[in-house]
Amino acid sequence: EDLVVGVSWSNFQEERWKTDEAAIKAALEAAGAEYISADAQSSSAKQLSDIESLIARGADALIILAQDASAVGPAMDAASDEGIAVVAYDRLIEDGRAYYLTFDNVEVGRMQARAVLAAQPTGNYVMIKGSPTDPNADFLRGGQQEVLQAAIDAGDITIVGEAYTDGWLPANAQRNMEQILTANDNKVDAVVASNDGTAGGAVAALTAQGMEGIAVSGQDGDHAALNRVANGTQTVSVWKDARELGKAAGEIAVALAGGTALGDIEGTVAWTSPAGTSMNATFLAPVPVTRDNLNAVVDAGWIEKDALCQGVAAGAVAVCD
Amino acid sequence: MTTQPPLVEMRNMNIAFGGNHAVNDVTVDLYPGEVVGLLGHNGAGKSTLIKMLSGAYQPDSGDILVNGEKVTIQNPRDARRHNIETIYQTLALADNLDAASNLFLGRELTTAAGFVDDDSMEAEARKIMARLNPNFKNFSSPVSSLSGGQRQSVAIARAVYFNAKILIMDEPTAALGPHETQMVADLIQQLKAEGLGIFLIDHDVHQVMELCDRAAVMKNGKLVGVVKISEVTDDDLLGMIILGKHPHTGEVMEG
Amino acid sequence: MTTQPPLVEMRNMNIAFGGNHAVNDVTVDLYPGEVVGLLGHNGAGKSTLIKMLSGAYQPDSGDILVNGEKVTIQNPRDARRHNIETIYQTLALADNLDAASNLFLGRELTTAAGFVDDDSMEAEARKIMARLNPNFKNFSSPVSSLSGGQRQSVAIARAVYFNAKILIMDEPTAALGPHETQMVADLIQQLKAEGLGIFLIDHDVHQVMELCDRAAVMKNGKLVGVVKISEVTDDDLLGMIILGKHPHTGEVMEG
Amino acid sequence: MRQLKSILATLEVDLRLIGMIAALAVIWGVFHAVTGGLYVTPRNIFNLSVQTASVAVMATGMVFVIVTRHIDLSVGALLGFIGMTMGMIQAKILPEFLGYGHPMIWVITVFAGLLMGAVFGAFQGWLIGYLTIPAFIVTLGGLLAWRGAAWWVTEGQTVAPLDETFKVLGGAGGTLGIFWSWVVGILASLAAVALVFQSRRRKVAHEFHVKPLWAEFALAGIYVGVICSFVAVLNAYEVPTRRIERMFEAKGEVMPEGLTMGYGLPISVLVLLAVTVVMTIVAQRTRLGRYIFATGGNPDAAELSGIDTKFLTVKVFAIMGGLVAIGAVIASARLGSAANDLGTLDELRVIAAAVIGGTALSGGVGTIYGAVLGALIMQSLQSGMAMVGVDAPLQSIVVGVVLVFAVWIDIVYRRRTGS
Amino acid sequence: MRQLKSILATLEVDLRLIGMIAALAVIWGVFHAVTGGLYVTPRNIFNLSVQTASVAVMATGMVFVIVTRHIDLSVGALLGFIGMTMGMIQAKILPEFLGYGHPMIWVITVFAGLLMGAVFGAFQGWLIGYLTIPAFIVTLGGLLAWRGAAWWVTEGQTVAPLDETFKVLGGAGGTLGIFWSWVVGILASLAAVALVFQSRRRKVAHEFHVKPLWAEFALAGIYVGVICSFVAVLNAYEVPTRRIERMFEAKGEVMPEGLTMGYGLPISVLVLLAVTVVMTIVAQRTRLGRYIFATGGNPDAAELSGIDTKFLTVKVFAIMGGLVAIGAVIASARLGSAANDLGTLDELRVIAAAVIGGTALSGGVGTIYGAVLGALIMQSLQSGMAMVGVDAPLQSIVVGVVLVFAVWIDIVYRRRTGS
Ligand SMILES: Nc1ncnc2c1ncn2[C@@H]1O[C@H](COP(=O)(O)OP(=O)(O)OP(=O)(O)O)[C@@H](O)[C@H]1O
Ligand SMILES: Nc1ncnc2c1ncn2[C@@H]1O[C@H](COP(=O)(O)OP(=O)(O)OP(=O)(O)O)[C@@H](O)[C@H]1O
Ligand SMILES: O[C@@H]1[C@@H](O)[C@H](O)OC[C@H]1O
Ligand SMILES: [Mg+2]
Ligand SMILES: [Mg+2]
Repeated sequence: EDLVVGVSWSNFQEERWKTDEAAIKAALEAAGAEYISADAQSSSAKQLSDIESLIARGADALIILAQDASAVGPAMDAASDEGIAVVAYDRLIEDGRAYYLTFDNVEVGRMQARAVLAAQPTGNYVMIKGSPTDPNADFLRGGQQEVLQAAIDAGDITIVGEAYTDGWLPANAQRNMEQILTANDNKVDAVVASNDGTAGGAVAALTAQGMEGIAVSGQDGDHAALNRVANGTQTVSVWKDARELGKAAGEIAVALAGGTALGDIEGTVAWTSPAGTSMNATFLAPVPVTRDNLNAVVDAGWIEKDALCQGVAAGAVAVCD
Repeated sequence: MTTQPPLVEMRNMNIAFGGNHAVNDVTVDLYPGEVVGLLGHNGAGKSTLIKMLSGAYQPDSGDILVNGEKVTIQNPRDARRHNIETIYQTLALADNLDAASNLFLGRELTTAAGFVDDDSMEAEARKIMARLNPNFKNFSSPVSSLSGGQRQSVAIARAVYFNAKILIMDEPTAALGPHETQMVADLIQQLKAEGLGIFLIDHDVHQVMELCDRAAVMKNGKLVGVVKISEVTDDDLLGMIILGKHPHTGEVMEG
Repeated sequence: MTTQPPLVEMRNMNIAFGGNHAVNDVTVDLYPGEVVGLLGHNGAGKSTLIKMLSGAYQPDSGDILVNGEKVTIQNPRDARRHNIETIYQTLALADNLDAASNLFLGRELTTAAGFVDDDSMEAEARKIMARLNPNFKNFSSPVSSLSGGQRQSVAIARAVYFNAKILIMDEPTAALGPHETQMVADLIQQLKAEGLGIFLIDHDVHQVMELCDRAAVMKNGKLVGVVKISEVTDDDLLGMIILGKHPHTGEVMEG
Repeated sequence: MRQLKSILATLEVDLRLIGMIAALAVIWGVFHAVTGGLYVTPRNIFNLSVQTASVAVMATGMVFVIVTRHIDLSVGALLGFIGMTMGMIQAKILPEFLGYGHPMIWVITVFAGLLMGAVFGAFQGWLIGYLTIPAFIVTLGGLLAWRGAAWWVTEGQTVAPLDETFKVLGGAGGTLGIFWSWVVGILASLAAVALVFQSRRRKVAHEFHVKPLWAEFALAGIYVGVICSFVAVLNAYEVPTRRIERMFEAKGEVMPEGLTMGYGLPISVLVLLAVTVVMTIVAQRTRLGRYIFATGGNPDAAELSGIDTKFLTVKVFAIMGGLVAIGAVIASARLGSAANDLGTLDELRVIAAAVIGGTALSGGVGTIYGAVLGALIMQSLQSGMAMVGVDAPLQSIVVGVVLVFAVWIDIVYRRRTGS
Repeated sequence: MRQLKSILATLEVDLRLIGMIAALAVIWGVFHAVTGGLYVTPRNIFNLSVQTASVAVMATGMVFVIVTRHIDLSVGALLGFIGMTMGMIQAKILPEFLGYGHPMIWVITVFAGLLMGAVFGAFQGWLIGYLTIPAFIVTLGGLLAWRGAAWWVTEGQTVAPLDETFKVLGGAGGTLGIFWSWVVGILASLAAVALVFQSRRRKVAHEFHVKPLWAEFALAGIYVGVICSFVAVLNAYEVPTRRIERMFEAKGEVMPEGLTMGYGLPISVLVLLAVTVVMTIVAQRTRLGRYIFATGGNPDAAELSGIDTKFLTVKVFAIMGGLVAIGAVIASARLGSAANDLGTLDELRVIAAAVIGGTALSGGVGTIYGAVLGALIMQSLQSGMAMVGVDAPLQSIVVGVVLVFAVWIDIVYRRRTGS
């Protein structure tokens, strides 16, 4: 009783983490556990310090959103020295002692590509990737490639531009998109952007050319992005319901802190990472949100109808009427 | 002279830097139309004394009276408000600006629209400098590229141009050539005739004998004495500076 | 004197800054045991001339000969290698260091282990300063907090302490008190007796008459002439400085 | 070469300016070649000018900050905070009272942004000037605090969409069109010519040296030429047909067959140009500017000359803050949304632009146009690299190396020409 | 208060030092209270000292850089690049030749890192000193280029695990244990006492003023006290039982019942202390250090005094580079892996540490111990905020505000005591 669960965030910049946090807090509250947290501000070194201080504050279990899959190793050691269970939250930790809970990022990439390909089966594609320092960026890109490969081989689609986005910053995505459009004289038919922030930048660049409305992907279900989906300027936002993930994380952390073995958590699957680490894991299914199933996010209470439908022409989207 | 109050009176001025009592209970005064020489060995405290009057330093204790009234001078702006102008030993020029900009710094001439009028300032500067330093021509270079004496001329020009009532000159001719020095001496005579009071710090005893009405001599922060120039000789002054010996009482200051 | 080659010879030196021909075809020389005065109005080019010898400036053209041999002086280190020491008009002190550190800058005394020996340097500095400025006591403050004259004393001390053969003194006594000035004058006599050659820039014609063997006078970058002090009067020198009039030929330089 | 030098000397143009323009020309030339002729095109010049605007506006203020021997590390974070707050004001707060799309929304928003910028800047300036805390520390604290505060405004949520009129301030969405662009261009040309000859008249009145009349005409000609070419280039960039179609659609009309339109001068660029002109006047023709440079040249001398250097510091940082607000308007309007990471690393870009433009970190030296050109050089490098399509990490290596190289070329060039 | 002041005056201790220690004490005290007694504990002091090491090591070098009126923005990126390269060397390259776990691996790796650091640093110094490109531009270019290069080493992949012996250099994994910690502590105490009295002897020999003998004893006592308490505190932090168990397991033995062990001095902290001592000696007791300060005080005067200020710049940046390499060793060893974002934003932390520690950006002024204390203050703030557990973005606001406040307190304090 009086369990303490420490959460180490890698950063707090993207919109989604606030939701994750609320969900974790709620789950812990329900279980009567205390929530403590720290923000590493995108630094793996600070994350290590943060985890040390969470342990010093008496955490019985840790939930870690890893800045770097490998760099939390010493933190894992410290945690296991003290007998503290660790949940690898959303991002991988290469260590069998951790419990991996995530939406499958490669799958997210696949979903993004699938939705774009469905909307635009032929033509010139632009790939707006994530931050070169975030391993997720390459997972996503890998998933996207899997789906597109056949169409590329068949000559249906051509990748005419590809760029990493420093720090996932929308402004950088916008500039890259502008330059790619210029270089291709606007002969672009679809954009596979790796998250909603970069999608926002890409759409701004497209709008300047009167090209808004071509297929664009994203992820995270950012409110601004869902509004774009409703307005038809973005095709898909792969929605990782952070509340589900957060809730599960809170519950699993409490269970582990209570002495449950990793493998005994309900719904656990055995999984082997690309680097060969075998882990106990739970994967939640992401939901690709397009114009057709926007009701899902409203029904789930993820977004207010007003916010979703701002500026949407009457009759365009079912949920908005 | 003695019926009207002095233009400036500094009473029992004290300032110390760390353990160094740089000015130790010094009292001097200055009347309109008078030049008072401040003399003393290097490090005697002359510059420090006048910097308390010009607003550069805050005294630890002591009173400053202007026209018989006690004033507080917290910064150089306060001093300017009392029409006190200073030529600092270090010149205090903005090295990156040209001569005209330095000359008018803080009091720029402006056009009707309120913009600074560089052309008029340069024209004025040319006139003024002609009276101080006839060889001076570098009006468009920053003063950092001027020679030592040229810089000093600029510093002098900016202090005398603005209708000061009280003028403080800290070794104004140290870097000047013989001709330029003579021109400054003439200028001092003229300003004196116009009724300004002038504190003149100078190591050249000849010059002091020629230009000053009275001389105050300091040694190691203390005042050796104030004497009328008409009542002393060159050697009296040297004795005061070097030995701290008062020419009238014959007392020798110690420390 | 004339049989041996001069200690230094500067031949047809030229340097211009932008359009300003600061030193224009000037030739001077200096023999061992001799003091050559460099005179001229403010901005005449005196400091610029000697800075080419001390390595601070690179001439546009002209040759420098030391002991009859042509040398290239690219920087102050080269000058030091030829035993040329300089007291700059701007003093060139590291304001944040104390007097002793400045005195020994570039030539620190070290302990057996190779570490700088501040205690020994301070002890030496105390000895040297006692001979230049008896009132000087601020050995632990940075030189930025010294008075103008005290700073000048430090600059003098560092140039004369290191067995120079050629000494360049750019207005060394400008900020010094009468006593301190006398001590430097004595020092110059002594160094001269030891066989050093000294270039002395000074605006005080009396002092030049007293200390120098010859005087070179510049005007607007050009050499008016070089004269033996024994063959001219104070007024001759002033005529050269102000009017550019050569006392022997009577020619007046123009420009 | 010699002849060129003497012509330049007669024209009395700033050699530093020529050096920077030369560096820019080389960069543009190389990218033009590498991209197969895509770089120096109306479209890309339009892009470049829009991409540069926000950083360039702030760089002009950073010149003052650096000239007075300070630094401002907080500009990027402050931009983020003000951007977020303006986003909230226009998208959440004002519509509640005025209704969506009310024409006053953008005015109130921009005014609120400017006020915040000036006040926060002034506050930082007060800490620096009056409490004498080093600017580096104060603005590092600001960098941390404003970035945190930007998150708090919406708890991290991106604010979108922004007010339609507000978005016009951001770039491609708001341009003057061909006619008004020419009007601006011609007015600017007339002003330039008037200035050249008015200055000559004043010099003649004071009997100062003036350049030969042909030189004045040549100069005036160059100014007019540059202004008009710039306008012509931006006018030559045609609005994509799809966009025109949409515009007609929005009005419920059908686009006439074969209609073409030129973009013309983007409003954000017009703002940048206005800021450049005003800041140049402040720097060169006002007491404030004079005091800024004097203080930078020798703070003690400035204080002894009766300049209130403490208050001056407050003013300088207030100006910087106001320009950050303008930068925030342009940046968020351009993106069409406000995210809390807006402006990340802009402090480095802004300082770099000023330094590339010849502002010395030791104070006292710097020009406004230099900073604007510096920003353009940085942006040209980054956009060029993005266009060539090399990977981001390699891009950053190349940008780093070329940056150093460009500044070195400039230094060598100036040493050669002796300026 | 008066009495305290006069005692301090007699002890002739640096008031600046006292001010910073006071600021630190206040920060620690507040956090200790707010965290309910968790802050000033052996465990947290151990953590703090380990967390500070990498930045503090680099901050000592930044003092030299800033004192000579330069700046180094590239330290974080260079740390990333060297860290990645050392990661590759020890994890991929050397094992191929020597086999995994070879005892020479860490030696060769560290040596290669130091060499790279010094060479790259020297190269940047050459660009600054000889080509006279401003340090800001050169190291901004470095920031971009090294960060890009760090990515390229492995195309962004994190290198892990690192060599086991190498990891010992990083902190908790490698400590001296109780016995050796005491040995180091006692040796250091003896050295301190010896220094105090040797210095006294020298002054007496020159007939200089010396403090009263009681003051010397008091000083020596304080030094010994500080050193021994620090060792005692670190020894009091006990290794968790499970960790000891595992150590025995690794050797195939069983842990004796009830065994406890103290951590003692971490090797990374030992390295930091050694760097601090050496850099202090360089600053105060060598010609190089003297020339660095002289050049910072007045670059022209230094050059005229025959100091080769160009070459000096190269040396200063080479030292900085070497220290970055040491920082990279500590940082990557502590993380047990090398990621290409290693050192991100460290340039700001390192510069801030130096500036908080009293190094003036205008050059000529700064102390090594100040920079180390500055790093400790920054880290104490960050760790403390993390421990108090306020919301992440609020943390950054508080850190920003407290940072400014702490420096202001220090300024006021020094003004009051007149130093
Ligand atoms: N800002 C300061 N900080 C510390 N000490 C100072 C400061 N200003 C002056 N002093 C000290 O005060 C004393 C008097 O200096 P001051 O400059 O007044 O001398 P002075 O009489 O003008 O000498 P000089 O003839 O050389 O100009 C000197 O010992 C000097 O070191
Ligand atoms: N670094 C420089 N840049 C530009 N002009 C310079 C520079 N140094 C000197 N000058 C110019 O060269 C001329 C000669 O200056 P110099 O300092 O040699 O004069 P000086 O004879 O020493 O005068 P003073 O007696 O005033 O010291 C002056 O007009 C000066 O403005
Ligand atoms: O959800 C995304 C996360 O997976 C990635 O790592 O960082 C960016 C986010 O948008
Ligand atoms: Mg003085
Ligand atoms: Mg001179």
